[in-house]
Amino acid sequence: MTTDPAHTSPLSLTVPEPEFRPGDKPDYSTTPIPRAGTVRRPEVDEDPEQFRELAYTIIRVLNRKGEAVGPWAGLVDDEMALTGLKDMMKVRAFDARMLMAQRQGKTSFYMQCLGEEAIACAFEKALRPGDMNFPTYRQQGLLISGGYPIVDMMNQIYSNERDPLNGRQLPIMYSSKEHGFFSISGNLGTQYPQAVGWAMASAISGDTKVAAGWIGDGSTAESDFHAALVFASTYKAPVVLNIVNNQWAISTFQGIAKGGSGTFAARGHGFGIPALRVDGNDYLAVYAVAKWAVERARRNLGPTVVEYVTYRVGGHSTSDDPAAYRPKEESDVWPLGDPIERLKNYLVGRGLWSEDRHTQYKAEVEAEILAAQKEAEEHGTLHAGGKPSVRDMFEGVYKEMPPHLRRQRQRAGV
Amino acid sequence: MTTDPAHTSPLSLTVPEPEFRPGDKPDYSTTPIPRAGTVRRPEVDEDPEQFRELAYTIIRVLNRKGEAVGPWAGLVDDEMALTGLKDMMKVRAFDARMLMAQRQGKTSFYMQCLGEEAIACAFEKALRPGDMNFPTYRQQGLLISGGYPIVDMMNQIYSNERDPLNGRQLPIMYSSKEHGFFSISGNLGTQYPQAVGWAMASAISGDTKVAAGWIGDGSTAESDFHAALVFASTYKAPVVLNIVNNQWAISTFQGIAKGGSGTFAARGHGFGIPALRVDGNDYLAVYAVAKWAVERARRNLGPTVVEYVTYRVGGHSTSDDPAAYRPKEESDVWPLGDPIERLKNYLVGRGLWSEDRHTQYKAEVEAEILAAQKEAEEHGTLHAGGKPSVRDMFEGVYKEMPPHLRRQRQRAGV
Amino acid sequence: MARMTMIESIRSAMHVAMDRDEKVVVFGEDVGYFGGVFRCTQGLQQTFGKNRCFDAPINESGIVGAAIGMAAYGLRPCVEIQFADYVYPAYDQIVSEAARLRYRSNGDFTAPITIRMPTGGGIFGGQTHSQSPEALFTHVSGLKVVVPSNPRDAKGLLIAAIEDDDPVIFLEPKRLYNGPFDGHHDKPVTPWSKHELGEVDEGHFTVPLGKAVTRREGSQVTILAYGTMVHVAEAAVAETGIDGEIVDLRTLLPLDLDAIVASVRKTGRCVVVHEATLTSGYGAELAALVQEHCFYSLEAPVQRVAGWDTPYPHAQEWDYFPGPRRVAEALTTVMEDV
Amino acid sequence: MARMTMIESIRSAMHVAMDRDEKVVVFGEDVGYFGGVFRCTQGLQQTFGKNRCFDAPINESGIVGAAIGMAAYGLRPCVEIQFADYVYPAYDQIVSEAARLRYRSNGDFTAPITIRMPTGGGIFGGQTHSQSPEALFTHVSGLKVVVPSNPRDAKGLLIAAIEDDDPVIFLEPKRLYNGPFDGHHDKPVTPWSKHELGEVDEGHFTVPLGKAVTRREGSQVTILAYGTMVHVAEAAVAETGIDGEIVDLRTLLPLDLDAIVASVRKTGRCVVVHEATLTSGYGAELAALVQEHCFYSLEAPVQRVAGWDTPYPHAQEWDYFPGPRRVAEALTTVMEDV
Ligand SMILES: Cc1ncc(C[n+]2csc(CCOP(=O)(O)OP(=O)(O)O)c2C)c(N)n1
Ligand SMILES: Cc1ncc(C[n+]2csc(CCOP(=O)(O)OP(=O)(O)O)c2C)c(N)n1
Ligand SMILES: [Mg+2]
Ligand SMILES: [Mg+2]
Repeated sequence: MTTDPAHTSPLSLTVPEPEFRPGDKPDYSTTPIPRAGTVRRPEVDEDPEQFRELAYTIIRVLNRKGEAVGPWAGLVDDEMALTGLKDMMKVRAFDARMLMAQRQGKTSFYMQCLGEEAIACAFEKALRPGDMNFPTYRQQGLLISGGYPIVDMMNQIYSNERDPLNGRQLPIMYSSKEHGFFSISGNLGTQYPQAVGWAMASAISGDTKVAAGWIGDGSTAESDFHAALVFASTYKAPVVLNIVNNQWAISTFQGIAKGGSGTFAARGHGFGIPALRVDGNDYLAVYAVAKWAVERARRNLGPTVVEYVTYRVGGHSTSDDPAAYRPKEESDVWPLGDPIERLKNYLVGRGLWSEDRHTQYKAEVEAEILAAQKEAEEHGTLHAGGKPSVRDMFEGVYKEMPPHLRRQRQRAGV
Repeated sequence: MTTDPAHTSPLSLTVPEPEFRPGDKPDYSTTPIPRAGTVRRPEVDEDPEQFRELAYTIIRVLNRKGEAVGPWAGLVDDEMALTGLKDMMKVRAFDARMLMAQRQGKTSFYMQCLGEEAIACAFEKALRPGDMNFPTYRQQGLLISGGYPIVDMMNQIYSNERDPLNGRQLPIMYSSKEHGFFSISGNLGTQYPQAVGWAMASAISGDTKVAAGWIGDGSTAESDFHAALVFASTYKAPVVLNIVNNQWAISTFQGIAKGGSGTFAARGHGFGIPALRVDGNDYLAVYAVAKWAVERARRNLGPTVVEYVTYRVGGHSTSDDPAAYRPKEESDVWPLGDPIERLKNYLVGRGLWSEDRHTQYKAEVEAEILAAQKEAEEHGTLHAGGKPSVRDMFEGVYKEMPPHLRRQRQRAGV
Repeated sequence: MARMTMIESIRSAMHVAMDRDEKVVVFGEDVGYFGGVFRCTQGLQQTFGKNRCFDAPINESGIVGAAIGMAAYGLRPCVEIQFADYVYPAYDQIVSEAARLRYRSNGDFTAPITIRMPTGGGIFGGQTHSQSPEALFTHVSGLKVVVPSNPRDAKGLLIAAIEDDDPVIFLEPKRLYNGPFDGHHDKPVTPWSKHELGEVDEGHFTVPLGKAVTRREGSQVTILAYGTMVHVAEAAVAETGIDGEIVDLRTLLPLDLDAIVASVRKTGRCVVVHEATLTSGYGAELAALVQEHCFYSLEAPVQRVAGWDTPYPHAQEWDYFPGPRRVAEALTTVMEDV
Repeated sequence: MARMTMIESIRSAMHVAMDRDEKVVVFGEDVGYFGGVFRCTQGLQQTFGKNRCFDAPINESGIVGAAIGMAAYGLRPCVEIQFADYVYPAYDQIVSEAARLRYRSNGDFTAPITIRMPTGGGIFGGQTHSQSPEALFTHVSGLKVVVPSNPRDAKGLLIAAIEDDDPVIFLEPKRLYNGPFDGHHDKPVTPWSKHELGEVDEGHFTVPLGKAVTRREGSQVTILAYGTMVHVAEAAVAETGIDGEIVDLRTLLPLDLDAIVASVRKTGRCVVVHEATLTSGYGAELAALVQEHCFYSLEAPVQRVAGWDTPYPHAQEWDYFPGPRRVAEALTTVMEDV
């Protein structure tokens, strides 16, 4: 060892801080946001090293005037755009209703995706039946836009007698193989390498199905994120690795997970995995990027990392009040706007939609949700009405109930 | 979901394979190796984004003629170079002796670092007393070049009555706080986030000490690699994160861990951590890069990833025979040569060393090692002579022995 | 003396420890600015600065791994795992590293860290916010495992844990954070402010690790419990009228075997209760020890009351939770067996 | 029928399973081209191609996580963890995911995976190549846990595990790979070729999970053992002359309680042996169950013989290992207690 006596000043710890805290006036007017239409669209089989810059920008299609512009535009036809708007409105109405239901004590817990609706709703349209999502708790949009029955979602949330999961799971931890929606885990990150494994299995089997992994900005810090990228990179798994960067992880701003890196998308580069960063509040952009990444997977070109830049407008969950750690107005001034408003403006601009039609549809979808809620509540809510059987508690731990569980069920008297 | 009926051809799994397997004639003549002296040397406080290319090249100082060239040359004076050669020769002689001792049944297990001596020996010179390494099992060079007593290393390897670890640890799992050598763990990767935590502690305490983490190419796949990079990136920990890429992880070639990424060094970029890739068989280059990274840490500029390109010439351990999975001649044709030969040529070229002096010193150091071995063996080998006490087995699980261990010790009758 | 909830007393413990020893640092997910999802670290960053209390990335292995490195440097990290259900990513660092460091380095390096985590069910948290993983730590030589049952003990034990020179797993029964929950989920819970053990010294004090305490003296049967189950046991005793002696273990590893043996030798009967799943739970160790050390005093087999061997279900929470009725049944059974 | 070592019979099991069902895939560290550090997967890649047997990156969490994803797709992965000591990074995926998937999705998704790992000491592997972590899995609802003690069982159990629709932890006592090691480390080990149970059917057969087998009938004391300890128990019985009935559990979870209870009711005495550390080891569960179910038949407390509560030391390996002498002592003790 050198015993170099040169004086060195004391070290100090860096702890990243968000720009604004309660009491501050949030202002993003100087935050650089690339203009819509300005980012190039590589071919899916282009050498990823040639478009590294796509991990450091934001792919956007909808401009301020509500027009679709640039090389990523033109992929969503009018019918799909209309469907997209309706899907997002349904998700929002659903969330609002269920949030209320939780407040009314009809269930224990709820998590909304307010402000992030475009991501799951548009992504789902890029998949084919048989493909598989490994979602987090904030991708209810996948189910709703995929046509999963709203009432079954509510039954699950209420843990009632019709709950497809028999009351075993926390509200919103859906599962639907049929709808390409892997059973949600409460444990962060674990599903990411599983998505890669599922995709590897498809490749091993000579199938044509692809998988999509989902993770939040905060959860990219989990070690399983690395496991997933290593496996995806090594075996060129046909998987899209989605990162939903909604700026917050409960009370922790994205900077704690991101550290000194430019973006989350850039994490893909260290693995030779191409990475795209997209405006998550722009339905058209999300769809275009999703389509690109899914096609890449489907053509056996390997994994893609996609970072969706968005903002978690609501609390983390019903157990959280964000006013304690961020300015209340922050979501209003957040520069990427509201995904529903933006797609609405686009459709209005194209003469396919109007304020009136919007108000009317909002009422329609709210009525639909309300009707579903009524139906679900006929089968019970968490603390009232129909319940899953206690006997069921002992089922499904194994395919066949082993003797010790049989004894315990007996002891429980059920 | 779209029900796009377009035909897609079946997917298939990619499983990377090494270029050569037993029976093949290994040939690296077309492998591009950057010429010595051609890679630039940024300032330690330069914006890391400005020198990303350093993660994709190989920093080299010693050219084929044995001259030190380019911007990374000139940091090792003649005395240090001579010391370096001697340190490496000592490590090699030590390894050879202990390998033999294991074959003779004097201990259970041994791991050599044949061909990789330059890395630990040169790195150690870049540290100051008080700094801390978190080594793997292949950094005996840190101890030897740091002046840790050879005989104590042997006592540990023999698990004899003088073993500083009282026979508790597998051979070569040294520990020496005094010598800045953290207790080696048999578990891969775990020590990497610990190094970051240690560095954070130094920063928290306003100290001036820095830490160095060590990991192998194969072990970068471990999830703790990610944990370390996340923490290092977020808190700008004063740590050097060393990756020793010796091409193999037991029988598995580096491609399985690396996957589609260009280099292991590049993994740092996703975290905004600067990354340097260096010729690990070039003592002068290793020292220059180590010095740079250590200085960066010491000046509170944050972590650096360093990848050392080298080759594991011997078996993984005494339990391994590499002939089963790679051509025997591969190490001979490996393009970066032998670190001892290369430094020797440099010193001979400078008139500071000669073939004769080399032969003579080799004999000297072998005699020194032999003498140490004799001394160590007086205190026992694994199956003969002095042993650590059985009673000690119950000590040190906790600071103070709790009652249940006391009872067990009693029951053991010791 | 002040009235404290268990959240407040835990916070007070960290405050006192940080105040006395600048080597104590606190970090974990959401523990910095916000003060933790259960607010146990509220105010610590404000008081001691970001250098000593800060938010961590969501990486439990990194949290514990970094803490081990810090401890090896000489600090005393006290880290929070947001829920005990999320400790598994850190399991390797805890088992292979923290627990073994002293031994494998022959004391050259040590890992005096405290790993706090809310544990147990009763809040409709479903299978990922309700687990009681203590037995996964009691099998690991080199760890200490602590489970407090009230604010006063929580503070004293936590200070002792932070000051301890070995790694301590500190499990906080979250259902006790606000009051002594006795398993009667349909009745309102008395707040700690109305409970004697909610009266806590504001300054420095410790409750020694490795010492159990008798919560209720009794003659007919020994009930071994910890955490929430201490209060459930109290309810069961009150309701059955069986004169149970309730031993609150407080520390599971190292265990206060003497206290247990003395009690069972006296009563001749034993019921072990915990919320964790039955098979290979810590109750197995307790039952095994009791039958070994008190065989000739036992008048009935040791009964175990525990969570069923299933994941913790959401809707059926109260059917899963081993409440007073199930403990009462076991008490009755153990009294019948003569 | 052929003579096989335990390595060969395990290899044969995977070969048979892969041959019958193309959904069976095998991967892990060094298991592809090289065939595994213990050579258990040798030849599988050559026979079935890189698509079905391949090397994995050194990331145990990734190995198990990917296997879960593959299983959810419809494959039947059989993965290797190089040493049981290295399973902890995968612990979260095993406990939170594989074990719970069927339950939490109400059968919508399942994880029929087999996780093989060499376990136990006796090869001077020190603390990181000698551990027996079975009790860390037996506490986890949703897992099955298997430990074979001989080549024939190993093959039949492994095929059963691969064919089983739930996740199975398959612990292979590495000290038994080449012969029935009885703990007499100073004597040469008979090879499996000289042992009846080294004679193994070359084709497909299964040994059902959840069924114990009596290795030796006896009248005086029941010895509950698994893996290496079955042979150690045989030696202890032979050396003490105590007429022990040796029950080889084979599957720890689910457990064949009926077989245990029948034996202990007959003998009235019980010794439990395992190599893992004592406290909260699986022996605790066994002792707890035996005292509960056989209380009125027991003439002495159940004795546990186990590894000490320390990390597995290198030099003191044979002082740590619970060999025939320690089992014999327990047998003598249990016979004395009348
Ligand atoms: C392994 C694990 N650690 C911690 C938690 C607790 N937790 C639940 S959500 C959350 C924040 C996740 O943030 P992010 O990934 O950004 O997703 P978002 O909620 O913003 O969608 C945390 C820490 C958990 N569920 N699992
Ligand atoms: C967690 C863990 N998994 C697996 C192993 C077994 N193992 C020991 S060394 C090794 C290969 C490591 O290769 P590399 O990181 O390249 O280091 P090298 O041996 O080449 O120096 C493996 C798989 C281990 N020790 N720890
Ligand atoms: Mg987020
Ligand atoms: Mg290597």
